[in-house]
Amino acid sequence: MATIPADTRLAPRRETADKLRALLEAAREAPLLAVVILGGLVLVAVLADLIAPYDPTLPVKGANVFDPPFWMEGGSTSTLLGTDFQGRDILSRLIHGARVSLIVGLMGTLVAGSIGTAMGILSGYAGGWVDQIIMRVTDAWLALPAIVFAIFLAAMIGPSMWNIIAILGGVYWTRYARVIRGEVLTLREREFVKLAEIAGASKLRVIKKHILPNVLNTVTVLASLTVGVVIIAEASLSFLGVGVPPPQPAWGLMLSEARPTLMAGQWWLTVFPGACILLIVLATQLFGDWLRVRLDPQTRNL
Amino acid sequence: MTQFVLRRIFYSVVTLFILSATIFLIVRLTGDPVALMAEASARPEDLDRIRQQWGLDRSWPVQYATFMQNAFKGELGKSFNYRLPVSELYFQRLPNSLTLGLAATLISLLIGIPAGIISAVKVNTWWDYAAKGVALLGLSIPGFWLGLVLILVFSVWLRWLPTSGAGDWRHVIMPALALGWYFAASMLRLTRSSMLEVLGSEYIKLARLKGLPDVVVIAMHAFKNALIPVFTLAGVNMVVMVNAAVIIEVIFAWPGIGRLLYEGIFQRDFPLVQGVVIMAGFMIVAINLVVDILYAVIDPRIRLAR
Amino acid sequence: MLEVTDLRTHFFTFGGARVVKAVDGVSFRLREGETLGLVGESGSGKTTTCMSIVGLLPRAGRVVGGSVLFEGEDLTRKSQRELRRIRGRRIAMILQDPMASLNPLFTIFRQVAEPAFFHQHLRGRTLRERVRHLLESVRIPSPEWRMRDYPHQMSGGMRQRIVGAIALAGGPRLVIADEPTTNLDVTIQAQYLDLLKDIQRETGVALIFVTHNLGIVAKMCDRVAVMYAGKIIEQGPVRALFDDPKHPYTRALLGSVPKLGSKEPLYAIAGQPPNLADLPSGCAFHPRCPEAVPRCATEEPGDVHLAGGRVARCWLVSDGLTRS
Amino acid sequence: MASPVLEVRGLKKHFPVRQRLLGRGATWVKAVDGVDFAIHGGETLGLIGESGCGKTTTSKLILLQEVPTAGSIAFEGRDIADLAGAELMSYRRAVQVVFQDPFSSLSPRMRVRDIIAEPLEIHTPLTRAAIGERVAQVLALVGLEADVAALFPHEFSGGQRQRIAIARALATDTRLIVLDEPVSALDVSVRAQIINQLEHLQRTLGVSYLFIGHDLATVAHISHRIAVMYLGKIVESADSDSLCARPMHPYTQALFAAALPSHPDDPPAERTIAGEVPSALRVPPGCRFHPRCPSAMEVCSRVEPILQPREGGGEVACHLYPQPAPTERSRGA
Amino acid sequence: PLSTPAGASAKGKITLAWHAGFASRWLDPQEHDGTATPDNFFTALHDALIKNQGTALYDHPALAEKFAIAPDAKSATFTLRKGLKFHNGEPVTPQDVKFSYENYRGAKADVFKKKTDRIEIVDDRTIRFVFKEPFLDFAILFGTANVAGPGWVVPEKYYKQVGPDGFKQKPIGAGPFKLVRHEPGVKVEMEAFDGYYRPVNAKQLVMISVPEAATRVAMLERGEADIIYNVPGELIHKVSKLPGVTLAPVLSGSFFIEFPGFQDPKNPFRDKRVREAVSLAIDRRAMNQTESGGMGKPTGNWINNDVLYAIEWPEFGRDVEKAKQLLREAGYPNGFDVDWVTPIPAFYSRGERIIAQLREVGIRGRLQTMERGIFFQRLQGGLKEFPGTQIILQGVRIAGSWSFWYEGYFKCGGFNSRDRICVKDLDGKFDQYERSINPAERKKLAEEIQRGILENYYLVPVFRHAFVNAIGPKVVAQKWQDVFPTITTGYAYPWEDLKVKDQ
Ligand SMILES: Nc1ncnc2c1ncn2[C@@H]1O[C@H](COP(=O)(O)OP(=O)(O)OP(=O)(O)O)[C@@H](O)[C@H]1O
Ligand SMILES: Nc1ncnc2c1ncn2[C@@H]1O[C@H](COP(=O)(O)OP(=O)(O)OP(=O)(O)O)[C@@H](O)[C@H]1O
Ligand SMILES: [Mg+2]
Ligand SMILES: [Mg+2]
Repeated sequence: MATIPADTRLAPRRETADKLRALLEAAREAPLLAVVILGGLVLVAVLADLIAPYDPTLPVKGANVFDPPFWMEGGSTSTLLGTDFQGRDILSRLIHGARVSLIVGLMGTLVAGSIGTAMGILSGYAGGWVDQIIMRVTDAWLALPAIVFAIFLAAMIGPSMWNIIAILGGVYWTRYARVIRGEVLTLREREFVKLAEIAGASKLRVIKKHILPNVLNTVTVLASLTVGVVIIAEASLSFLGVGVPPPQPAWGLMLSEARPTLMAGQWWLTVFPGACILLIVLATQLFGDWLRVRLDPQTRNL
Repeated sequence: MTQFVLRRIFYSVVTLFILSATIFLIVRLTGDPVALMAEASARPEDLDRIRQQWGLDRSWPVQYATFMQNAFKGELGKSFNYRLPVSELYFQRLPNSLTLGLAATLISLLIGIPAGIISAVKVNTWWDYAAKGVALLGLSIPGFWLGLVLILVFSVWLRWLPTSGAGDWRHVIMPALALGWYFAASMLRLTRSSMLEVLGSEYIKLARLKGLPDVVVIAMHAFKNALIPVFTLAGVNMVVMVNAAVIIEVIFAWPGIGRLLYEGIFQRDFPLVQGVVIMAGFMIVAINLVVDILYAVIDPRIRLAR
Repeated sequence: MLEVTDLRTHFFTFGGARVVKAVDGVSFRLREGETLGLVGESGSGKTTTCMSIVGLLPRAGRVVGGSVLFEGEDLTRKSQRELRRIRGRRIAMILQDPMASLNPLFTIFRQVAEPAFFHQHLRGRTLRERVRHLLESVRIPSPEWRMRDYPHQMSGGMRQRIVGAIALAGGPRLVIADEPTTNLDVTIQAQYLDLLKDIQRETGVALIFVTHNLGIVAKMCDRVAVMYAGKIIEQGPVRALFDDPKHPYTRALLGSVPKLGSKEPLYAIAGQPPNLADLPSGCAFHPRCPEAVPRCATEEPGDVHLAGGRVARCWLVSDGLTRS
Repeated sequence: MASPVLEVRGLKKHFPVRQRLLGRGATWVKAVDGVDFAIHGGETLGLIGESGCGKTTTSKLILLQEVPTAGSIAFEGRDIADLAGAELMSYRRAVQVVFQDPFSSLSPRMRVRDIIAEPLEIHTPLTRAAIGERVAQVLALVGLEADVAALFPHEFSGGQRQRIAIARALATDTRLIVLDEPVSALDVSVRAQIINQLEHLQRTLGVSYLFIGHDLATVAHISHRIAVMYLGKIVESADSDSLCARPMHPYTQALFAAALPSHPDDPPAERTIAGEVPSALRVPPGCRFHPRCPSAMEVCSRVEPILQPREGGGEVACHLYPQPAPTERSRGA
Repeated sequence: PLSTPAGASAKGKITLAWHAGFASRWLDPQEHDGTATPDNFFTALHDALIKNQGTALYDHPALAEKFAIAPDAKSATFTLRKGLKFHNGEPVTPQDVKFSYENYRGAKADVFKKKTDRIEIVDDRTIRFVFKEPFLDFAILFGTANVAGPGWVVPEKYYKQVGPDGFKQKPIGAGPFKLVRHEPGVKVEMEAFDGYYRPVNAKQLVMISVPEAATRVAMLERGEADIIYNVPGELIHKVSKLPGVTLAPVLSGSFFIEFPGFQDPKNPFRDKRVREAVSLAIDRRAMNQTESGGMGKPTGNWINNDVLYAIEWPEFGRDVEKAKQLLREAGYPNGFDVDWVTPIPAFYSRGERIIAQLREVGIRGRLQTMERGIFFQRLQGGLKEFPGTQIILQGVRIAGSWSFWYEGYFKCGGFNSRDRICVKDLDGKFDQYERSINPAERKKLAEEIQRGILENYYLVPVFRHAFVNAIGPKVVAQKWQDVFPTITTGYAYPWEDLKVKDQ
């Protein structure tokens, strides 16, 4: 009787070597460009104090205002990317700006993500009138154009980096709430959630152990797409004069402050911070696309 | 179907209600507008008089009730700054904003949808990467910078287009492009992903198995199914472009609603900001409603199920 | 009519870093009006075989070898353009999921009419007539009415019948049915199988019936091919195969199905189906095979042609070691 | 016979179908519409019927996932509707479930150890080490090695996952496991493993099963008794053997007729029944099966038959067999 | 003297690109907001009895042919020109003048009200204002358009008919241009008024609000605008190079630093050495160079020298080392943090320069930006709007008398200064000045007070900026002063004098 129990010695399907290979495969497949850019930027941001040649808030001694980059006529190798309208070193400002922009981008995303995820889970899992209320609020929030809302709040509470973060977080959470709620609605019907409920798990436990871990993929993907949005929004707020207050160097602010020089042909003043923004948006987008494909094909339509 | 429409309308009304309350509150939290409205030599008594005149001395709930009452009658109050009824100001600017919004929507659709379809159909090919690149540029270039570059190139260097202001069709091109660009990117992404999803479905497989030409499969079977989310986004985007094109309108000195709103915010012009935001909210909610109903028309599952 | 010879279809994923040999040397033939059952576990390559025949593989998949001769033409060498003229007209296919294979936004009429519209260029009344006739032939009650409906208004059984009607629309010589009844209730399944049989009797169409249910094979098919890990490990006339399975896997499959009224413990095949990207050496079945000999682990057996048109791939068979 | 582990009486579940904007509509889906059965210790009751007949709803009611519209469910003599606090928790730990889909029933983000340990964490004050031990124990019971506990579900095949799900169901001192089509989604070759496994576990542990299924042969194989459901009602129930030997209700007969042969030479079934299950929204009057029934009579469309003892043990609800006086109106509310 | 009226001779169109949004109240002199801004609009649409124009400070006869102040300064008599008309054809009468004066609600209205006893209409061209007490500053206050507006005449009948709000939409005045179209906040289109008493050269005058500086420059370059205001420092060089374009660096307002609440014991600026250090840290020449293309003036006094009793003061020096030294002595060897540095909007980059220069001596601050209207409102909110350690960079242009500066920006309870500064003994002297009717005493007090401010660094003057505008090739001008002849503001009036080339 070759029957019971059929195979007691079931080995796990993947051996360690296989796992390693899978890991390598994943790494190979990872968007190298995105990882390099993001890693580089984080490094620059962390080490800003060490690598920036000058104080980003002070004019460089001996330099003029609007010095061009070193390879252009009139440029100097002491200020590699030239100087701005106050004679400050653009390179140093970009380096320190990486810090501010990354903090704003990442923290803003974090705030938006946390609020949105909490709301989405609450709404999707609690259902009933809680769901109705949260969804109506989300709708109302969505009906208020985000940038208007942000200008509003910024005008109201006054600008500072942390306020900007709070504002952008408070504005962009809705997109998470919507998506996460949808996800929770399906998760709630998934059998492992039912199993937990049947086993007597409390709501809190279900959320903590089953819902939250399973929406984290989506949250991550959304987050990677939000970072760029937040950084651009910060630039827009700077344009309207309610962004990160000077002399703190943020890329959006640099781009916005230097915009008149575009007409004067001093392209480097806007192109460098613009390129930095492009770079970080590029990196986060690439990364997000990759995550999206890797983690959850269901989030494709975001 | 009627049930479905009724429920949607009910939700819309609730949404508008929350929106109006939110905006009402926030506007009041930005500070006291009276000093800004007062004449230069105003004394405290004058301030009180102004407060009374504009109903600002009453409690917030009362103010809100009055405001809503008037709003139902189509009156959105009088702008502090312009001393004109908000609705009059709004409708004065609306034609300009509509022109800009429609043109920008058109641009975003003309760029976004074909590119999205091509990149979905030719996924992971050179075409796809090119389309993704366009989308990326759209998402990462701030509107004000793009606007200035457009002015520099097309007005100053090439002298093809006027720099700013409203007028004939040539005035619309640059602001619409600068505005539509960003939205084209999001349109592209959405079209691409929803096309991809549909193209992977069983019924597309079956359509191919029927031996239908690719054009028919893509244009009729797939696109119609992929259209729905694209539609929604286009609708909402258009409302945003009409009502909140703040930056583009400032750059191009475009006499639209965005600037009205922008100045209103900074000058604590309560009625103006409230009015514009509520109009915008109303339009978004209405568009969503229309799109939802359109879904029901396109998609028999909704039409008949409810 | 159809002759598949040494068909190999592989999937190249992770930019070619990983090759899934979904179909790896499949050969079989099909005569006019004959029904071939294609059985095997999930992932054994049944669907891929069918899709290779009609030339509609997913992007990652490619036919890397072998040929598919259909009425004398090699389909693997045809362009998509030429294939399009064959698909829906001479070869039709019924997909597994009746819920998902109808476009939710179009009426039944339109979806059934499309092949006739594009291939036979029927229009207007003739087209209507044709659709009505097709729906009737799959026993849709009051077809005039139902063809105005949308898919979601129909039950699963009805939808599957409509998919059947679509398959018949072009008047095909060969219908490939990929697990058409998996999602149906037993009673509906029985109805559908009867229907297919009736249609086949009426039209003389040849049928490839993909399933993992041996009961369906017993009921429907003339010949059967058993697939395991991308290969056909045994094929032959149904009756002979049920009576005297040659391959241990076939034997195990037959033994693992509960029989009505019997409470005997079932014969369970140990282990799990293999990973196609990382096949065991030698015979793919050897790690699970209760009768494996050392040779099975190292060398791959070839096809052994036996009497009565039967073929098996097993060292036990070729070496004559068949268990009594 | 000892008192049953689970006893279900007159169980009904009607779902309202929303029709109005606010408030509830007048239409109801009668998913379960008056069901009685009992499950004894160490016994398997098979519940069979076509899709949508209310099998899953019944199991949900037992699992306290839905509140019955009417009727009672008693577990070891106590009505579960009255349970609260510690008693409720002890019910929750005595009754477990295994679902159909082995992919969806294990959280992809949890390790096997945590999945199996969840009921233990909820119900017992055991230490981590003790839990680990218990996990290893139940893994062994279902034929898996202890070291798989550290892996994630996606590293397993369908059959292995279903074993993990069963292991989880066994982790506490389980007395009843509801098995909702536990093998439908599995490959034929693996199906037999799981069925054998389940039978083996019942023999060694004495748990009871409520086995829900589509496939007559499988249900008959594993069950001691079988109840046949049609549109929310049980139409026939009997010992597995006697039911197979002689199905009496025309619906049961139809199910047998539709069953697939196990050999090409098996005699072809008589013509199977026509039509499909009507929607539970519009239950036919009288006997619910009469529109599809080959032997329907005039009375069938008027009077609903009630379950009566049948020949050879068990019960059947059909006018072909003796029914009590026809005055009785047995339609439910 | 009367010249031929405008009309047939007027031709061409002038387009002005304005550097902010338009407020409708700038079209209504009755609600003059006490700043220079409305001048730009009043001088096109309206006219006053007397006003500042060209080199005349306040006493340029406009609607009034002549005027006389009684020797005791207790009355003033004005004689209207003959045949004056409003844009609607109605004549300008003394009754309209009276109405405009009595109904006036703008800046300084309280002063006029308090001091005026009655208004007498002498005949159909003559009107007399009679005061309760000697009103020495009457003419200068009445005639300085950027301080107060009771002298600007609006048509009584029309004003009453449409009300203040209606008037702001469709103002009717007696100015050289009449309104054709008004898009509130965006655009004002005007046309030459042929009933004006001076010739009007251009047929059309259009003012467009273009908030973005780069866009204004592009408009000028494309010929879409003929005059643009406020060329930012970054673009001065480029604009000066444009063919046919003339740069107009009008020497204008004064920029100075204020330390709100500096008398608080906790405020580091309480120490005079700290304030002096600030002064020493500031690089006035660099500021002038970069912000005004070197065309401003790093003067010494914060009060412009073109007003009554303003004293000359030598330019302040820069000495970073000395500044650090002073800070050390004051007990701040490592400097200190300033909560906010708030420049007058929209001169943010000047604020940023101040921040950078202060950083060099160890004073660390960050920039606060806000909308212009909000800024003035917060100024009037007083000290509570600027808590903690703060610096405000003020930019002020007031014509007329030094006392308007003191009253507006220094005095305790003053119009814009409120309770932020409050230096008791100087305020005492100022009251004395106000009461005095002896010019010599007044002059002495004025000088004493100004010295007191400067020596104690209560305010730290930065520079007198050039309000840099630009003129396109279509406008007829030998030099920029032809277009900007008026020395008291930076705007291009008198508008009627502007001429455009034949196209
Ligand atoms: N697009 C694809 N990319 C990579 N691998 C694929 C793809 N499609 C199928 N495969 C692999 O090819 C193998 C054969 O798949 P196929 O669908 O033919 O099996 P099947 O026998 O039809 O199974 P089922 O009974 O589940 O339908 C599987 O191992 C599957 O994982
Ligand atoms: N929450 C609900 N609301 C409304 N109707 C429901 C709900 N749950 C189930 N139903 C309906 O009740 C009927 C019985 O459903 P149930 O899931 O119990 O059937 P089942 O026998 O388990 O079917 P299957 O074999 O397909 O699993 C169906 O018609 C179903 O549509
Ligand atoms: Mg398949
Ligand atoms: Mg079920």
